[in-house]
Amino acid sequence: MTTVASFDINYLQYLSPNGDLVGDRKPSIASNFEHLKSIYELMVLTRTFDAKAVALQRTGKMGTYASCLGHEAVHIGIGAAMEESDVFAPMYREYGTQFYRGVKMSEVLQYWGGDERGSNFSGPQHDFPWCVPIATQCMHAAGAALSFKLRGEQRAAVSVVGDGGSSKGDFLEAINAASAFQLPMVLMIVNNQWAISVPRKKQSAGRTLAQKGVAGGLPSIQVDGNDYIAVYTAVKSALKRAKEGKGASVIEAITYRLSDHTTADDASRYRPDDELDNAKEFEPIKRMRKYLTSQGQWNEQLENQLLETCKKEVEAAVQEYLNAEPPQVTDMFDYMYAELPHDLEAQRRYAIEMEEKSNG
Amino acid sequence: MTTVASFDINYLQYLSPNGDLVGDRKPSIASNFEHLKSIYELMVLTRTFDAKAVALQRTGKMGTYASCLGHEAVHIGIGAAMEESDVFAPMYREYGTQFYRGVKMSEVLQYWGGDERGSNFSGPQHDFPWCVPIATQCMHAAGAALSFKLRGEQRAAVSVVGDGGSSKGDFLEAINAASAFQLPMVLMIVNNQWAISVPRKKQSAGRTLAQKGVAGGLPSIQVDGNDYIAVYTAVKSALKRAKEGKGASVIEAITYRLSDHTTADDASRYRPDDELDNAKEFEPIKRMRKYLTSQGQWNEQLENQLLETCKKEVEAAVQEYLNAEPPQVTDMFDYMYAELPHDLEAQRRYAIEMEEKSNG
Amino acid sequence: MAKVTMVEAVTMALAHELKNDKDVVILGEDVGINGGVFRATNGLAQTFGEDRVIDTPLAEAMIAGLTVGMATQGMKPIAEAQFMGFIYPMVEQIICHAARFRNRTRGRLTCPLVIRAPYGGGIHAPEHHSESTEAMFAHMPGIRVVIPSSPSRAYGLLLAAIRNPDPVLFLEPKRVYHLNKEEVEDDGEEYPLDMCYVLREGTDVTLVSWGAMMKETLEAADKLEAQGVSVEVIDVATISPLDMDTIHESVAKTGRCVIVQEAARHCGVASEIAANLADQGLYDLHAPVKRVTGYDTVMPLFKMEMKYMPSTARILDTVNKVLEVS
Amino acid sequence: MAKVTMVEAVTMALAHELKNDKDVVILGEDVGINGGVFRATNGLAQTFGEDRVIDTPLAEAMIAGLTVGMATQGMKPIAEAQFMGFIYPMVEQIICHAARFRNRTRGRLTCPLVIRAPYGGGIHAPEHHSESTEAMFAHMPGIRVVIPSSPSRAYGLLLAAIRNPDPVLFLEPKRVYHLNKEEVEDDGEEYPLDMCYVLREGTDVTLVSWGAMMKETLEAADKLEAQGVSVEVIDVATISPLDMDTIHESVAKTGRCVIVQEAARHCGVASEIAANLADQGLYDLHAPVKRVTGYDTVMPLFKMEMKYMPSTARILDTVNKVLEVS
Ligand SMILES: Cc1ncc(C[n+]2csc(CCOP(=O)(O)OP(=O)(O)O)c2C)c(N)n1
Ligand SMILES: Cc1ncc(C[n+]2csc(CCOP(=O)(O)OP(=O)(O)O)c2C)c(N)n1
Ligand SMILES: [Mg+2]
Ligand SMILES: [Mg+2]
Repeated sequence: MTTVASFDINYLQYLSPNGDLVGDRKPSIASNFEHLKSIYELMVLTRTFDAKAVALQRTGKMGTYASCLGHEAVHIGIGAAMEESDVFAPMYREYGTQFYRGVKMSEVLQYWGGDERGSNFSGPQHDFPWCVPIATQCMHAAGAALSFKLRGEQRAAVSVVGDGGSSKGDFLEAINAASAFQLPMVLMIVNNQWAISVPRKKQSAGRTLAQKGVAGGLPSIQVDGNDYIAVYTAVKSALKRAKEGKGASVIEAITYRLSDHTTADDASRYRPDDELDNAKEFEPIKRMRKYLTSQGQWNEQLENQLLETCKKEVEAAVQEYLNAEPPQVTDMFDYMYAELPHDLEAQRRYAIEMEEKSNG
Repeated sequence: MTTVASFDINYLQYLSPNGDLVGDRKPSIASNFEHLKSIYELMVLTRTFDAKAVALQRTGKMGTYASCLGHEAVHIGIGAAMEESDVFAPMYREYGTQFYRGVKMSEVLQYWGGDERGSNFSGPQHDFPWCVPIATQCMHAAGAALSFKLRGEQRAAVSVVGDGGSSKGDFLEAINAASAFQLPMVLMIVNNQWAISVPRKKQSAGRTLAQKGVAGGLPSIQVDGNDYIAVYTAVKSALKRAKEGKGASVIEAITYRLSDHTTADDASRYRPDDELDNAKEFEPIKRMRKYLTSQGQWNEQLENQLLETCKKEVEAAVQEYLNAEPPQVTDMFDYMYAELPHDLEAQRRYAIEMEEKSNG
Repeated sequence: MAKVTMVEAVTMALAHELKNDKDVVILGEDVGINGGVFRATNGLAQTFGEDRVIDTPLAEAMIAGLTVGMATQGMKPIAEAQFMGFIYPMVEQIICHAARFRNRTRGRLTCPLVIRAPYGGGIHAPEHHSESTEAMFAHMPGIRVVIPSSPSRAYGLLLAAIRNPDPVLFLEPKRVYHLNKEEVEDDGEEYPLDMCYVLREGTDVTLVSWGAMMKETLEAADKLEAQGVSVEVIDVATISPLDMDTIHESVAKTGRCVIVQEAARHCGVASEIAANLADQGLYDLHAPVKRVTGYDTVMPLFKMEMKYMPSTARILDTVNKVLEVS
Repeated sequence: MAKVTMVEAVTMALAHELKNDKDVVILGEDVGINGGVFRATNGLAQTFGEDRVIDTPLAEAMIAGLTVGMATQGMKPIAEAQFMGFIYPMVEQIICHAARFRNRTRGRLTCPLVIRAPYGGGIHAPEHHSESTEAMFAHMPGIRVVIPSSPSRAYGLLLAAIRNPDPVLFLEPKRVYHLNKEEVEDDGEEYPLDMCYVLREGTDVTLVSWGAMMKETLEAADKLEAQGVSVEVIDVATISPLDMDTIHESVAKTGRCVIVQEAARHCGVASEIAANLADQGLYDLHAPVKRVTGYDTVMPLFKMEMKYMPSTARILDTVNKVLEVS
């Protein structure tokens, strides 16, 4: 037997759970404190937003909501590594990435509040909206990347799936497409250990999820998804590679879902308490604060100021959400097609008629 | 960066294109000449059958037919390595495997002759029939394997896809299922370099197709698919592993489609002539004959006798095919459900009525 | 005898068959320890073990394919699509394989499987959680499509679906999962898979519906009765095969028919029923056959979903039009 | 002006738009150098380059997903499903994304794409190569379904489909790919996407069909005319949206309607047409609306396929029943 191909999966971490820099090579971003502080601020804002969104659902002011608690480093790391002209294809909880890219908090609330207008969001107009059918967004990112390649544009696409989503054909076919067409894209796996109630180990007996990229011969690594510096560095270099025409990469970010799956879920039915307690030790915000503090870049006063600002910003967003004009019954028809087909006109008229009857 | 996982893809070959045994470890089957001769005979019978089937299509006596020319070693290698109680889930051209397992030549003709009865074939009753929707059969094999596992049966399932089919989600999801459930199965990739007109390199930039198994952490190797001894050895040991509860394997067999894709295809539109000429040097039957001859196990007289027998056997099968009773119009209805639903009874009656009108 | 909701009746039927038939296994996403996102498999993994109630990786094409493979080998798998909106990756396996193995192999391999999916809107759920595309599946020869609308019918029809030697798509109208409690005896009695249910007899107009829309349909019938209109109400229950006999019989009596369907109108199941009336039932009709349906638009996010779905008011509006015809 | 077959007209339209619009790209299995298994893309890769006419890996879900992704980013992709029988892995992307992006994002992202697929039976092809499941797609809001039945309509409708700012499923009845040649000018003139074509005017009965069944429908009309029956023949051409006005107008004149459909009967497009007649057209009807369709069984392998599909004899048999009614 001769060996015809060999593959390694490496693991990248810079910031230990204690907030210490580890490893021999220190990326320059680790001492760019202005940047890191602004990232820290966005992480805290995101977490403040998240708690408020859950509260809105609990008090009947919003629908089901998917919390991002614990994912702040990986989500914002992706956002910070991307350029505006790149295309982002999220699943449904990457608000951190989206805030970095200019999506407004009120728009996120509007979406989960059952209003399509939330997906007509601020931020890059070419970005994809939230995607519920698991993993299908990976193919959209691949299609976008193929467009960039065909048009000779220096742009790349980034898709995100979860540990669960990494089992679905669409993700696996996207890896294959990325390989076959040498697409400028980055396929992120945000492995938060759970797919609703199904634990990571039931998705695959593979040692890593990153190794799914080996199927297409793509460079594939694991990063500590609670370490902003590692995520940022990995995504940044994968994007550089993509835009240099060297093809796609797979990055598995290891993190943990500190919340229920969504507000419709009750994780206590299936998740051991001690697992959750343990995971909290590794969470990303604490770690970043420790690092900044140890570097003399952060203190309690700044922290308190920040919490105050975040609260206000989130409150303003909530007001914007709650005060939005209600949608119209005609909206149901008016965005289906560029031009309303004949047979829908009658239905639209009838909907208006019934609306008027019920109002008066 | 630390390395968390490493994978090698190895390549297995015993019999060189010249018919020499290569490599240091010689499997015992290489000197089991009774076995090898019977395999050689089946390879030649299969090829004789194949040529006749193409001729039947050309003369309007059968429909579109997918030739197996050049695939004899890999197909029969799979068949010989399996036990009867195992389940085989083919694509559409693995007649060699099926003949080994007891499917009759006339049944293959009947299927391609547009008659469902061909799929109610002899041979293991639990085997899957030909499967046209590419790669979907891999999931059937996985389902069968899951049944064996749940019932505690010492059986395994074998699926086959092509180089093209290895791009489809069903194959990739089957690898994942095999990993997650540790299924007793073998996923074969018969890489014959072409998927109709699409060359292997357009399916994936991966160095091998076998490495798709790495996604699930499955043992994954390449074998010389024109070398019966290599195929048999690899499949046999993968099946042993599966039945010992150690899980699934992926085997990529490298071969070449020496024919058009099917009789409906014209490969001269897209395939360079010299590629075909070159591939003929590596084909499996010549190689086996050279080996047997060099070992004093074969000669021209035996060859001529064999060709004669094969011709007769094939001719008998053709007669059986041509003389079969025609199907009935009611067959369309009578196998749809265990019990014909009420609303289909009227349709069935009408079909009979129209049939009688058109006959009389 | 316990009073149970529809979703509890589903669990009861599943438990009954898991106990009675060792070949029955359940598989899907979150069906195990969690008991399914609607708790339809609540407690089953705990009672019958994780070898009988199996959490799968997240891949619906895989779930369907495994199910088909298992069914052909003598198991009786019951797969769950977590929501009907996620059933689409299963379509290839359903239409190409589940529906065909018996016919393809002239009876050698068969597919005694069930695919369960909660379906329909009205529960304030996110995008893709409110689909009702039963017509797509009703168009596929070789697979039965069954939709209960009450706890007892859920129990009896699901038992029949599991025991049926052919594939069945079992759609559970989740909006009414908890609507009513009914006394349902766990006696293992199955209901026929090819029969409509006449829920109320009447002589002036026939209302036909299925699934969650039975709620609004029955509400409309109540209001009409209060106005002195005699309403016959039919729950189709088995969309495919369709029991047109019962519907024809009713319309022969009433001369008027309104069909209520949650799904989009174009090429829906309501169209099939109306088409049959335009053929075999034409001479019975005293008034146009009207359909009250979802609009031919995408089911909106939940702020507008109740405006999309047929309301009692829309049903009444339509029935009144039909009654005006003399 | 050249005389071309339907498949040549398809190629002509594709070439026209590849030349006129740099955002147009074709992708699919074997569409490149090989020119497609039916030669619909014959010579296009050679003329426009392999960056415009792209052979993909064998994965239909991927093809659909790439197409959606490209379309949202301003390209105008035309994907080929090699046969309609292999379109099912595309269903999730079509129904969940192609049909929804405009509505979902309130117009921010749109999906100007075309999916072409040869469809229908009667060419002696292997299993799964003879599907006609257009009704499944016609039921999906947000996607147009177009079916030409002649070279000129193939050319004009395909141009319109490509230029349309929304997704279009373009089904090509492959049985008649080579049936007739017609003079088709390559003038870039598109046809409307919401109009039926009255192919023949008459007063006694309306025959409605689409796709390859137009052949048998017109043959039946010929025979009926020879018997002195005046037949109006309508080619629906755009299944969704459906131009019922033209059909109603015709039935208002003839009072009789027979709909011919190759696909299985239950919940097919013929049912939708009949259902509309049972509503808006009821008072026009002098006789039951009859459907001549495929049976509700799986399309058999080719030995029996012509017994499955509506024949001219079956159409005549049915029309005669309708004419008998006085
Ligand atoms: C195709 C499809 N199947 C099922 C679902 C229901 N569902 C929503 S989220 C989810 C689990 C996803 O887990 P994972 O991919 O790990 O992402 P996470 O939510 O953990 O971030 C499931 C099963 C869906 N949205 N789409
Ligand atoms: C889902 C699906 N898509 C497309 C086809 C049409 N088709 C039949 S064979 C084939 C190529 C298969 O190539 P490969 O997997 O390499 O197997 P080979 O025929 O070379 O043995 C294609 C595209 C199909 N049968 N099923
Ligand atoms: Mg997860
Ligand atoms: Mg091949």
